[in-house]
Order: sequence, then structure tokens, then C-alpha cells
Amino acid sequence: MVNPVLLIAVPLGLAFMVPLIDSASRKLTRFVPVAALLFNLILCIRLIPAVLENPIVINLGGFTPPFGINLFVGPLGLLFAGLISLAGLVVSIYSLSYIKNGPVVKYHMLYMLLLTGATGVVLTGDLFNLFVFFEILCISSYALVAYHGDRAGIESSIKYLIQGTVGSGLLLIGIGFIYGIFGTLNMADIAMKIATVEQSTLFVPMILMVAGLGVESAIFPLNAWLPDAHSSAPSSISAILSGIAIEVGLYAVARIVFTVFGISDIYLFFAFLGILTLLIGEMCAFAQSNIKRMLAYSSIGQIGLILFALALATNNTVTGGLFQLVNHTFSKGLLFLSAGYMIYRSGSMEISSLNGMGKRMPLTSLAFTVGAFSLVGLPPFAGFPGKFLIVSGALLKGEMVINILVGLVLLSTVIEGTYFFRVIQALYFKDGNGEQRKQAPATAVTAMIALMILIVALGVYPKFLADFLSSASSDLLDKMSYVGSVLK
Amino acid sequence: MTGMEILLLVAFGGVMLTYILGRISSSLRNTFAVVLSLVLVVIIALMYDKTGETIFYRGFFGIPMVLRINSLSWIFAMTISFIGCLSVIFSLDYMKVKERTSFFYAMLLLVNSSMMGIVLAGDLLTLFIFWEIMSWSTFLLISYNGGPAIAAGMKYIVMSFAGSMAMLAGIISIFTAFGTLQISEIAAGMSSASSGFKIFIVIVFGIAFGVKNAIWPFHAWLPQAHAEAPSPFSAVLSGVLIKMGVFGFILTMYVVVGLGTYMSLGGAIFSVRSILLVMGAITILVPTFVALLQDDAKKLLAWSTIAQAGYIMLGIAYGTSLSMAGGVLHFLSHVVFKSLLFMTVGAVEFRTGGIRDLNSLGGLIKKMPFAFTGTLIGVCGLIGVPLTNGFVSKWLIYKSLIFGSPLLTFVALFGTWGTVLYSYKLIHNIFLGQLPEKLKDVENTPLSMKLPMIILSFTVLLFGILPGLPLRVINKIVVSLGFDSLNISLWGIVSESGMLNMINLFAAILAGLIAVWLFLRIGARTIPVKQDDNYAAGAAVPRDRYNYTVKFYDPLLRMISPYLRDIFDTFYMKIADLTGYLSNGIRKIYTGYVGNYVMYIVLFISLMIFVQMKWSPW
Amino acid sequence: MHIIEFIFSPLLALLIGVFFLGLARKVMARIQWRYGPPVMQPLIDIIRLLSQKSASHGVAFNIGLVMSLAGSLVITLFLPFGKIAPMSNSGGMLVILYLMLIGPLGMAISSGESANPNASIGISRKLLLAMGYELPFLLVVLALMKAYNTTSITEIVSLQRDTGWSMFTFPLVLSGIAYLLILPAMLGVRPFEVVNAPQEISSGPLVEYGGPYLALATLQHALALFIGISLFVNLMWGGAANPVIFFLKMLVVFFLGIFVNAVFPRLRIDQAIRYLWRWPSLIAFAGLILVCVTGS
Amino acid sequence: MDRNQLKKWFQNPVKMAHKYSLHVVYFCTGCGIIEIPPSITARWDAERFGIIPVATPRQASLFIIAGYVSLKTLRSIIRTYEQMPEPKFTVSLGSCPINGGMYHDSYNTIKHLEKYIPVDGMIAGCMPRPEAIFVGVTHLWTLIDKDMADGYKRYRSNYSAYRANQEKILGKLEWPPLFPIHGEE
Amino acid sequence: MLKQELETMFDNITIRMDKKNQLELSITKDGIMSVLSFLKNKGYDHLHVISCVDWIDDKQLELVYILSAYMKQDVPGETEQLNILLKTRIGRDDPKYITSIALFPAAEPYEREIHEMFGVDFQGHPRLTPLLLERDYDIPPFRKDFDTKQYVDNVFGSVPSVEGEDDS
Repeated sequence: MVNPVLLIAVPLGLAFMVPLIDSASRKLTRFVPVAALLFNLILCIRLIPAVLENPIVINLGGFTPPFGINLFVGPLGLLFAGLISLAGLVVSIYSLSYIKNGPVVKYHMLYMLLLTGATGVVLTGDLFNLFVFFEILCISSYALVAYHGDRAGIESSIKYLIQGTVGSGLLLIGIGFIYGIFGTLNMADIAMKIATVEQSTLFVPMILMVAGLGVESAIFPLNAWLPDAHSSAPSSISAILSGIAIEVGLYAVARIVFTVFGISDIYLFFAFLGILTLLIGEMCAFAQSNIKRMLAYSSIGQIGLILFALALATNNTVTGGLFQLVNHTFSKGLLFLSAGYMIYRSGSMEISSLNGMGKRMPLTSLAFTVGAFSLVGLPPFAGFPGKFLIVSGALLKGEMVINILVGLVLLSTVIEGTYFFRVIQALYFKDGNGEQRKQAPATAVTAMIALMILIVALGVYPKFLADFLSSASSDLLDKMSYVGSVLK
Repeated sequence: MTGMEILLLVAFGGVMLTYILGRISSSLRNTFAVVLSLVLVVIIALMYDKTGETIFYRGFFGIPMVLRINSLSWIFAMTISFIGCLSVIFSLDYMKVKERTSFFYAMLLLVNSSMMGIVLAGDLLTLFIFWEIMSWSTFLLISYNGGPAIAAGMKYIVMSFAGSMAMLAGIISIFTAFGTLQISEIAAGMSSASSGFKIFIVIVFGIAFGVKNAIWPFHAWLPQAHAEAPSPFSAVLSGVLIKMGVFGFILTMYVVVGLGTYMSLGGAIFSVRSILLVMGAITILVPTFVALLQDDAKKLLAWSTIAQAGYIMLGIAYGTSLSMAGGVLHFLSHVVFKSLLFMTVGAVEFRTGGIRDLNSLGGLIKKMPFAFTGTLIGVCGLIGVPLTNGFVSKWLIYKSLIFGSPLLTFVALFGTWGTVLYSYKLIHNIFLGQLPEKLKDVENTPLSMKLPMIILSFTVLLFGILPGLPLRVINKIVVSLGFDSLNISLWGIVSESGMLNMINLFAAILAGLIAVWLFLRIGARTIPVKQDDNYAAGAAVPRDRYNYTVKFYDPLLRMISPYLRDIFDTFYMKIADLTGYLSNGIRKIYTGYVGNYVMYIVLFISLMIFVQMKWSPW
Repeated sequence: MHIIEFIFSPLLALLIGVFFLGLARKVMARIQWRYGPPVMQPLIDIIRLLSQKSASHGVAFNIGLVMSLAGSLVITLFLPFGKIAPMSNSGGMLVILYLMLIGPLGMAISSGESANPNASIGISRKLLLAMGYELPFLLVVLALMKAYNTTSITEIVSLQRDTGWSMFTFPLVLSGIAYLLILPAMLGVRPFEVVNAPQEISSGPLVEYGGPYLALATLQHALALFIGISLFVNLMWGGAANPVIFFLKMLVVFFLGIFVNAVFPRLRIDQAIRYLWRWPSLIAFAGLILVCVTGS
Repeated sequence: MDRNQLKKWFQNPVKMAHKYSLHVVYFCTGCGIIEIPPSITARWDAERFGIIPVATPRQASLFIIAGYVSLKTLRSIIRTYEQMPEPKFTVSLGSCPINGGMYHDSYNTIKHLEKYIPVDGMIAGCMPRPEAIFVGVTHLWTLIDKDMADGYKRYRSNYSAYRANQEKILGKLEWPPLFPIHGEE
Repeated sequence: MLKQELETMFDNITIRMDKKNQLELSITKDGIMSVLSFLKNKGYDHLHVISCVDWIDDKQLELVYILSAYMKQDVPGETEQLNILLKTRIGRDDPKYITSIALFPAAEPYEREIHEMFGVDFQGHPRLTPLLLERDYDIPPFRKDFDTKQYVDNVFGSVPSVEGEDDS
């Protein structure tokens, strides 16, 4: 049975091998990330049957949990790892042809580091180890945002850097608090000892850690960096950022709130926070005329929706939230990738410059339309089952407050529909300046088609992912099984 | 594989195939589209008297998705496929000049097949899925022409999307309340539910179907959408797509909520039934007079569609067997004559190079006699002149309404005279009067447009003279919805309070026509004369300035137009501007200075801690 | 016996209509101190018109006129003339209301085809006037049907035999008054003779009607006069048992109309609508409310 | 309505109808208008003879030209005459249409109206009184009786001559000829 | 009082005051425009009519402009309403003249009628098309040397009567 540590070790090793491979032969460097992520994906798929029975716990260096660092590969962790590797693979295929000029070697190295950090955060069972991987993730994304080297890129990456470091600093202080109180850094250990300590003292470390991770996972007051970072980063990177980086941040927040602290009466506050983020994200996207900023704000909105779903903490809504998360990764990735080439072809990021793209790049516009329809939640595509689960789970709780929040969710979907349909109309029904038809290059098209197939498949037959997600949600929710399997 | 599954498979498969064939050769695609729609008509015709349910798909989280066929869904499916086939035939010539036709055909067939899906849906989830597919494919078709069509498409999609979100909330609240989505089981569970829940369901479904049915408060999107959509599609749009709202209303009122509860739902005065009736009445009166104001032919027809939807709503919401039969028959007749009218206007628009403005057309009867006869018969159907199907259905509605609520009958009858005025304006401004100079060389309607016109005109007269044919099927529907059946004879109704006998009427009118024609023949022969040889007080007829059709009903309009400002249209526009304004305000939060962003983070934490210290809610 | 009635009642209607036209011109002349033409003058005019060879503006010009006259003829079948009511069992008052649409519509289409602006102005005035008097007329008819709880006109006539003329029974008095106020408009009599105004729009829709067409148009006008009066007598004045008394009642109403016609100048079309939609409509509406309140 | 009147009615109703229902279209140029109102109102009442003024030539059978005919009004007179339905009669009042009358030497008026349109009856007098008009009408009756009031037939048979005269005075007419002119293309 | 002003202003002008409130001025052809503008500025801005007289024996056409003020008080210093007749004479054979539409737009139909009836050619007139007459005449009809009887004979006489009716 292959050791899950390879999931982190292989991309890390290859990341540092990239300059060596580059000096050997120029062409090969582009294919290194593809190989690494393909390996990761195959490994995850092979691990699924094992993980479904009981989660795998690996103690690094042979030390037993309270002291050593351990990896916890449960269905939730594996879901995220698989998602990261799959999305990373598709984006790497896309960036084979998208990233040509500029420091290509650094791009691929940082790209590998980013994905390693993400996988590490998802799989680790130790708080400090979480912080380390979290740092790797953030720093590599700071650098990648400034990849283009133009004025906007550097400015937004500096903003991202400042906010990120403030966030990480808060996270570190929180972890320090916890270490001071409990003397241990292992999540399961803390989770077990949590009951012994009086709840009000725990509040400050929790808020600090949640705020620290919240900056990365774009919760409302903390997400000011996201619009600039995503709009000025190259499209493949913004696809990864909004597809994976935010989700991983959200996973970390969920893991801390649910398993480590498990204070159930704060969930309603997070639900309100999620709705707030959703409404603000949608409203701002509605007012945008720059396509990438619009997509960035819509990512904030979707994250708010997922946070709302997770915060309701019933098996049904969490499954819905995770389904919406998977759908968001795929469709937002597809939107960014297709927008990337359209901007590349039309020259500017304004929506008005995309007029008539339907004739010039029919397949890319089709990809954009499919992504938009699935994000808005129209039936034959993946968004609809996710929304259906969230709304039915929320209404099942039956509380009047939740019903009102669900009403707000539906209202924001209408707003979301408006601005996406506005872009689709610009693509197909406004006539552009009529250059002749020129398709995107082959690798980009394959990446888009792969994502499209995934979206339609999930939309038409959501059942096959549903059971895997329900086990992942139970893994997230019941603390006892987590602690039991780690400290057995 | 029951008939229904085959039907949907063929329909949706056909859509894909049409698009692919379109890539190869346009003529192949055209023939395939026509053959496909004919096959669909035949399949549905074969399913005439069948009822049954089959679970066809469990992939969606294990919820069983059911297809159901009974007489109600059969009659709707039959009209959808019939009108769809005719509009495809109609568009063969209409689309020849336009580009991106394979996209148009694929979308047209997609709309038709998704409507069939809605009608055959056995459970609310299938209904919602096909409903959404219909909405966004209609959106793509409405904004097909670019330019002003884009604003029309946007207005349509936002309103119908809000409607379907309300519907989603309704469906899911039913799912959580009863655990099942199958209509038959829901109907059983519904009686036990609390009346507050029932009212919520009726309101929510009412909004969704009201938007689609363009009932008075939700009608704002319809005029622009109809005017801007390409003519073959606006024939389908106004003929059949609006009637999905009608199907939905029947479903919620009588099947989901059940007949007994619907009649007594809500308080004594503000019962759901009386609100629906009042909305139906207003939907008849206001749009009829607004239609008088219109100068664009298709906008006029669009407003008339809204008005006629009011008649159907009256018929259905009144809740007696006669009125229900009248409502469904009026749906059937409205589909026939309204798509006939849209097709004729489309043919005129096609031949005159896109002119739809009523003030610049005229005298086309000499150039396009077929279009004239089509419009004449369509207009007679719209008004409800005896011997047309419009008359029979309106007669049924009035017969049931008269003694219950005379005020509603008054509104409906007065609406008929409004219909006479605006439909005469349509036929007069396009076909009668002087032929302007620039329309001199307009040729006759192309063959592919003549065929649907002939078929539809024949149906208008056939159902008018022999109303027994459609009434027999409608009687089955009325019985299936829980009313007592009517005794139907081939040519009318033998009901208790005065009966309708169309054959005598037909014979009398025919005899009258022949007698008068002979009387005219006794007189000396007449000399055919051109439009220039006209009385102009001794002077010669001035060229192109004798075409007096501008501002046709000016005295009346000057009196009533101040009352006809469309308050709801401006209301929706205000909401749209408000959201735009609000979102610009909110966007200002992201000021662009890093200092503010970091300050937000610190503020967030201090706020949390402050709240915790003060009230410690957690 | 039944078949004779089918042929007899339209002919009778035509005859009486033409007689009324002739009488109208005679009485008008008498009022203006002149001898006036022989009473059978319209008949002579029709014979002369039929022998003239006039211009026709195309197929719709013929069909429209024929349709409008046929429509009016069919209405006479439905209206009981004393005891003679051939078709009154296959469709009641509603069918009559809808048949009354065919006349103006047919005339409108045929004169529209004559491509003359005077005709277009005439038709728009005719339809507007019809819209004007339909509002109160429908209210009156609905009040009647609600009061007698039937839609068949023969039943209304027979019910009036015992309750007395509906004009004077309690709830219907208001409706009766309203009907009287709008009767001149329905008959197209002088204050409302806006449609075929010879001076302003050179006889409106009839501007291009020559020999035989003008004959048909006069017959249509005669029939419309007959229908208007006989409808009023049937609904409001109890419609007599035998035809002679019915004819006398019609004469009384006719003279009423002619006296109004001889005295009043012509209204403008918007003045006509404003008048029709103000007082008669209010009275008719009050009548309907009264019937609903007391009746049910 | 004595016996032979009835006999005439049964023999030939059309001719009698033509006699007793002359719907008139008046062409009131110049001083002719003065005599028309008294003839149709209370004192002389033309309606007793079935003579009513009508609005358009299409509805008329008698065309009365009252007063002098100037060059410009001739154009309208010809057009109105041609628009009247077929069995039509023309009567001219006053001496001006006969031989130019008072304006016999004016450069701007038509001297002999019958050269341009066929005139069945001419009532002399510098505006004949209503009694004279009615005498003229009774003469017209006898003409109709004897089938001599055949102006419209003469117009049809030698239309080319009439047309030539009209175009000689008015130059090229802008409406097509009413009847096909033999000899032309 | 206006008399003195006119005399001082224009040299070759002859002024007569024959009736109580009617002033008669006559001037040569080229001075007419300045007098007209002077009078207009003085307040006489209402041009009643322009008429023409054919003095055949001394071979001249005389144009008469009749002016007056709309209201008494328009003209400062004048006590009662004053009509002004302005006369000028031009040669008869090729009568060229300047149009006064610039000052009095109302003059347009009068000048067209004079052109049609007397043959006076007004330079600068926007539309000298025929106003009243149907046919065109070689000698303008209102000129004294136009012989109507002879014109009638050769125009109307020449119209043949139709199919042998006796020529009355």
C-alpha cells in the first residue's frame, strides 16, 4: 500500500529538481508539473478504497502522536488532495502553451511548490505543520501573482503579500496561544483536551487562527486582496488561486472550527458571515466591467455560499457545500482558462472588447458559456445538484432564520445569473470588429474540453460523487471518530 | 422504453443531430428538422388515449424522476409539437437570408423538446429541470437578432430566472415537507398540510408561472421579447411558450393543491381564487388598450397575447367545469390564431425587408393576398367572430362567468371590443389603404410560409364550426381535474342554461352570404379600378401622401393614454437601477489602499473580541 | 311552418328597415316644412343604384360588404319579432352580441380596401363610436341577464309578460334610462351621426361606394336601424305577443329617434365618446350594481 | 300615383327609378351656388322629386354644373364626370356654359362646355331661378323616357374627340384615358 | 412733418398730399429701394399691395406700392393714420425690375401676379412661376395691347365641336 507521504514528497522533490532538468533540456521543464500531478492523481485514486473503510494515519519519523507529526488521510483530506491534483493537472496542461515568455523555470517551480503546500495543508494532522505548509502555499502564490512583472501585477502581489503576512502572523500567535494552553500541537490531542479548558479563554486563539486562515480563504472582511490578485495574475494562476488556494484555506478554517475547537454555537455566526460574503461578492461582481475582476468577485460569492453550507453543519448541507466546492473549482477554473485566451486574443480585459467572440473563438466561448451556466446552477450542469442539496439541507433544518438566509441565497443567484448572462450576450449576440476565426491552441482546448466533460458528467449523474462526499462530510463533522483514529 | 421516453430521446437527440448536420449542409439540416418535428407530431398523436407513469432516471441523488401522460399533458404536447413543426416549416424561407441558422434551428428544437419535457413531467424535479432548459434556450433565441433584442433578452431572463428561483424554493420546501416530489403523492399529502403552507406554495408557484404566463404584474418582459425575437420563434414564443404558465397554473391549482382546497383557499374576501380572477380581469383590460397605442405590429400582437392570457386565466381560475373547458379551449384557439398572426406579420416583415412599423405599411392586399387572408382569419379568431374557434371558447367562458360575477364578464366583453379596435388597426394599416411607392415591387408570400398559414387558418375555421372535435378531449381533461363532465355534441354544447349550436349558425351565415352575393350579382357588372382612380374632390390623388393610416384612434388615445403608463415596467426598471447603484456603492469597500485592507482585518478581530467580552454570546 | 319563418323574418326586417328609412326622410322633411320624398323613395333609390355600373376596388371590397350584410341578416333570425323567432334556441344573447361584431367589421374591411383617406377616417370613427356605446350597452345587457337569470332573449320577453316592461320594473329602471340615453348612438342618429358625415368626410366609409355597393350599404343601414330598435323593444319594452303590436312599439321608438335626429347638430367624435362614457355609463353601472345587490 | 304611372312602373322600373331618384353632385363654380340652396330647402324642396345632394360623384347619377367654367375648374369637372357610375346625366345651369355668356370674350373661361363633356340639358338664364331648374328637371325626365338623355353613351362612343378637345385646352392630362382610345398604341 | 424729412433725405422725389391722410410719392426706378427701407424703419411696415398700371401711350408701366403702419402709435410723432402711395415708372418693352421681398416678404405673390399679367421681370424673386393662369400667353393678358376677342376666337374658336353638333 503506497505511503500517502509521497503525495507531498514527490511534487516537493520535483519542484527543486526543475532548475536541474531545465539546465539539461529547455523543452522538458514544461512537462515536469504534468508528470508530478499525474502521479499524484493516480495515487489518490488508488487510495480511495482504503480510505473509505478507515482513515490512514502516518506518524512521520516514528514518533507517537502527542509528540511526533502525523498525516491524517481521511476521505475529506483525500477528496481535497484529489481535487488539487486533478485541477492542477488540467491547469498545467493548459499552461503548457499559455506560459511561454517570462521566467518559465521559476513559474513551474513555484507552481509545484504551491500545489505541494496545498496538499500538505489538506493532509496534515498537526497545527504547526499546517502553518508551515500554509506558508509555502501563500509565499508561492505571492510570487506567482507578480509573474507578469507589469506594474499592476507587482502592486497587487505586494498588497497580497502584506495582507498574507498579517494573516500568517495572526495564525502563528493563535497557534502559540494553543501551544501555551495545551502544550501540544497535535490536532487530535488538542481536540481531546479541549473540553477541560473553560470556553471563554479558548475564544481569542480561535478567532486569531480563523482570521489568519480567513485571509487566505477570502471571507468577507479579510478578502480585499483577492480582486486585485486574481485580475492581475496570469489566467492559469488565477484559475489555481480561485480554484484551489481559497478552497484549501476554507478547509483549514473548517477543520479548526469543527474538529479542533468544535464549539457548535458559533456556527450560526459563520453562516451569517458566509451569506454576507456571498451578497457582497455578487453585488461587486454585478458592478464590474473587467471580466477577470468580475470572475474574482464571483469567486468571493461562491466561497461565501460554501461557507454558509458548511456552517449549517448537518450532513446534507455539508455534502452540498462540498459538491458546490468541487463544482466551483471546475467551472471557475474553466471560466478563467477560457477568459485567459479570449483576453489574449482580444487584447483587453473589458467585457465590451469580448463582443463577437462567439464567432471568432466558438469553442472557447462555448466553454465560457458552459462554465457560466454551471456556476449559476442551471440544470444540465454541475451547479444545479450542489445548489439543490444546499437549499434542501438548509430548509430541512426548518428554522425561520435559515429560511430567510436561503431566500437571500436564491436572490444572489439571480444577481449572479444577470451578470453572467450579460457576458454571454456580449459573446454571442453583439457583433465584434470581425477578425477571422482563430481557435485557441490544442493543449488549451483539451484542458477546457476535459473540464467541460467533468462538469456535464457531474451535472447529469451526481450520484457517483454523492456517496464519497457524504463520507467526507461525516469525517469533517464528528470529532470523536477523528480523535479515535489518530490516538487509537 | 415507453412512448414518452422514446419521444424525449428522439427530441433531444434530434437537437444535437440538427446542429451537427448544420455543419455539413444547410439543406440537409432543414429537411432533417422538418422530418424530426413531423415524427414528433406522429409519436404524440399515437399516444392519444394513454395514461401512465414511468420512472425513467434515478441518477439525481436517488430521487426518482418520473414521466407521466394523461389527457391534459397530451393536449399540451400535441399543440407544442404541432406549432413547433409549423414554425420550423415557416422558418425555412425566413431564415435563408440570416446567418448562424444551424444555431437557430438547434435552439428552436431544444425549446420545443424541453416544453414537451415540462408537459410530460410526472414529478416537480423533472418539471424544474426542463423548465430551466426552456428558459435559457429561449433567452438565447430572443437575443438572437442582436441590437435591441439584447435588452429584451436580458429583461426576459432576469424575470424568468427570478421566477424559477421562487419555483425552486417551492419545490424544495415541498421536498422537505413530504419527502417525495411525485405529483400524485404530493396531491395526497397536500390535503394534510397547513393552509399557510398551501398559500405559500400557491404564491411561489404563482410567481413562477405568472412570469411565464405574463399575467398583469409580471408582463413587463413580454412586449419587447416578442417584438425582437425572430418571427418563427415569436410565433412559438407567444403561441405555446406562454401557455406553459397556463399548464403550470392548472397543475398547481388542481393537481398539487387539489380542487376542493383550491376553491376555499385563503380568506373569504382575499381568497386565492378571487385574486387570480381580478388579476385575470386586469390582464384583459389594461393590455388591450395599451395594444391600441402600439405602432409596431409585433408589439401590438405581444400586448394582445397578454390580454388573451387574461381570458385563459379567467377561464381556469373560475373553477367550474364550463369555465375550465372554456379556458383550455381558449388556450388551444389562442395558440392557433396567434401563431397564425405572428407568421403573417413575419411574412410581411420578410417580404418588405424588415418593416414592422404600422404607419409606413399599407395596401399590401394586392401584393400579398395569402398573408391577407391569413391575417383576416387570424383576426376573426382573435376577436371571436362566430364560426371561428375564438368565439366558441369565449362563449364558454362567458356562459360560466355571467351569473357568478357579471362585473368580470363585463370586463371580458368590453375587452372584446378593444380587441376589435386593435386587430382592425393591424389589418388596416398593413393590408388596406394606399400602397406606398417603396412597397411597389413586393412579391407574394413564399411557399414555405404559405403552408403553415393555410393549415392554421383551416384549423381556426374547423374548430370554430365543429367545436366538438377539441371539446371531446377537453371533456376528458375536465373530468380528470375533478369537475363533472359536460355533454358535448359534435357542433356545440347542450348545457343547461342555453346551448350553443354552431352548425345552425354556420348554415344561417352561409345562406345569408349566398343570398347577398346573388343580390349583388343582379346589379350591373362592376369595373375594377386602381387605387389612383379615387375621389379626391376633383383633384388627382397625390402620390404617397394619401396613405392616411397614422395615429389611427387618435381621439380615444388622447383621452386614455395618460392612464396607461406602464407602472410595472418602470417599477422593474427602478429595481434594476437600484441594484446597479447599490452594487457600485458596495464596490467602494475595496478602496485599493493596502492600509485599509489590513485595517479591516484588525477591526474584524477586535470587533469579535469586543462582542465576546461584552455579551459572550458564544 | 318553421322553414317559412327562416325566409320570412329577414325579408320582413329588410322591408321594415327600408320603410323606416323612407319614413325618416318624410318626417325630417315635414319637420323642415317641406313635402319630402314619397315614403317608398329608398326603394326607388335602390332600384336605380342596382342598375348603375360602378367601380370596385378589388375582391376584399366586395367580400367585406357582402359579409357585413349577411351578418346583419343572420342577426334578424335571432331577434324575436312578436312570436316569430326562428333561431332563438341555438344560442342566446351572447351570440347576438358577437354577431353584432360582423356588421361593422365587414364594412370596415371593404371600405378600408377602397384606399381613400375619408374612408379610413370614417371607419376609425365608426369603431370608436362603437367602443363608446358598447361600454354602457354591455352593462345594461348584463344587468338584464343577471336580473332575469337567463341568457336567451325569448325567455326575457316571456318573463316580461308577467313582470311588466323591464324598463319600469324596480331594479332595471336605471338600466332602462341608460339604454335610452345611448339609443341614438346605437342607431347612428344625428347627434352621433359621426360616421357617414357627408359634409366633413364626404360620407365616410361610403365615399367609394357606387351603384350596387351603395344599394347594399343602404340595406345594411336599414337593417342596423331595424336591429337596434327591435333589440330595444325586446329587451326594454316587453316585446309584444303578436307582430303588429311589436311593430307599433318599434314605430314609437323610431319616431323618438327621428325627432332627436331632426333637432340636434352633429357631435365631434371625442365629444361623443366623452358623453357616452360619462353619464350613461355611470347610470348603467349603478343599474348593474343595483341588480347584483337586490337580485342575488 | 295614378294608374298609368303604375303601368309604367311595371313595364320599365329601371327607367322610372332613374327618373325619380336623381342623386345630384353639384359643381358650384362661380355664381351657380346661389340658386342651389333655395331649390333644395323648404320653399322649393327638390327632394319631392327624389333629388338629393350627395357627397361624392361615385354615389351620384345627375351632375349639375352651375355657373361659368374657368380653365382650371374644367380639369376637376372632367375628372368628377369620369368618376360617376355609368348611367349618368349632366345639366348645366346658366348661360355661361352654353356660349360663354357674360364672359364670352374672357381669355380664361370655357365657351362651349359641351365640347369637352357631354351635356344632356342646359338651363339658360344668368342663374335660372329654382322654378326654371325644376322645369329643366322635368324636361330631363322626358329625355330619359325617350332614351334621348344619352350623354354618357356619346362620351363613350366618341371619347377620342372629347379627349382631344380636353387636351387641346388643358395640355397633357395626368390621368390615363377612361376608355381605350382606338388608333392609339 | 414726414414730408420735410423725405424732401431733405432724397433729392429727385416729388411729394403731393392730395387727400387728408394719403401721401403720394413718386421716384425714379433706382431710388425706390432706399425709400422703401426708410419708410419701413420709420414704422410704415405694412405693405398693402403692389399694383401695376400700363400707360401704353407713353410706353411705360407704373408700379404703385401702398404702405401704411399697423398701429398709429407705431409711427412716433404722427397724429393720425397715414397711407403712402409710392409710384415709379419703368420702360414697357423689356421691363426689368428689382424685387422687394428682402424688405417685405408679403410682396412675393403680388410680384408673381404682376409678372404673369404684365410681364414685368423681377430679378431676385425666388419663384416666378405662374400664379393664376392655366395656359401661357405671348402677350401678357392685362396689357392694353392684348386683344381678348381676337385671342378668344383663335383659341376657343379652334376647338371643333364633337360629332357634328351645330356650332352655336
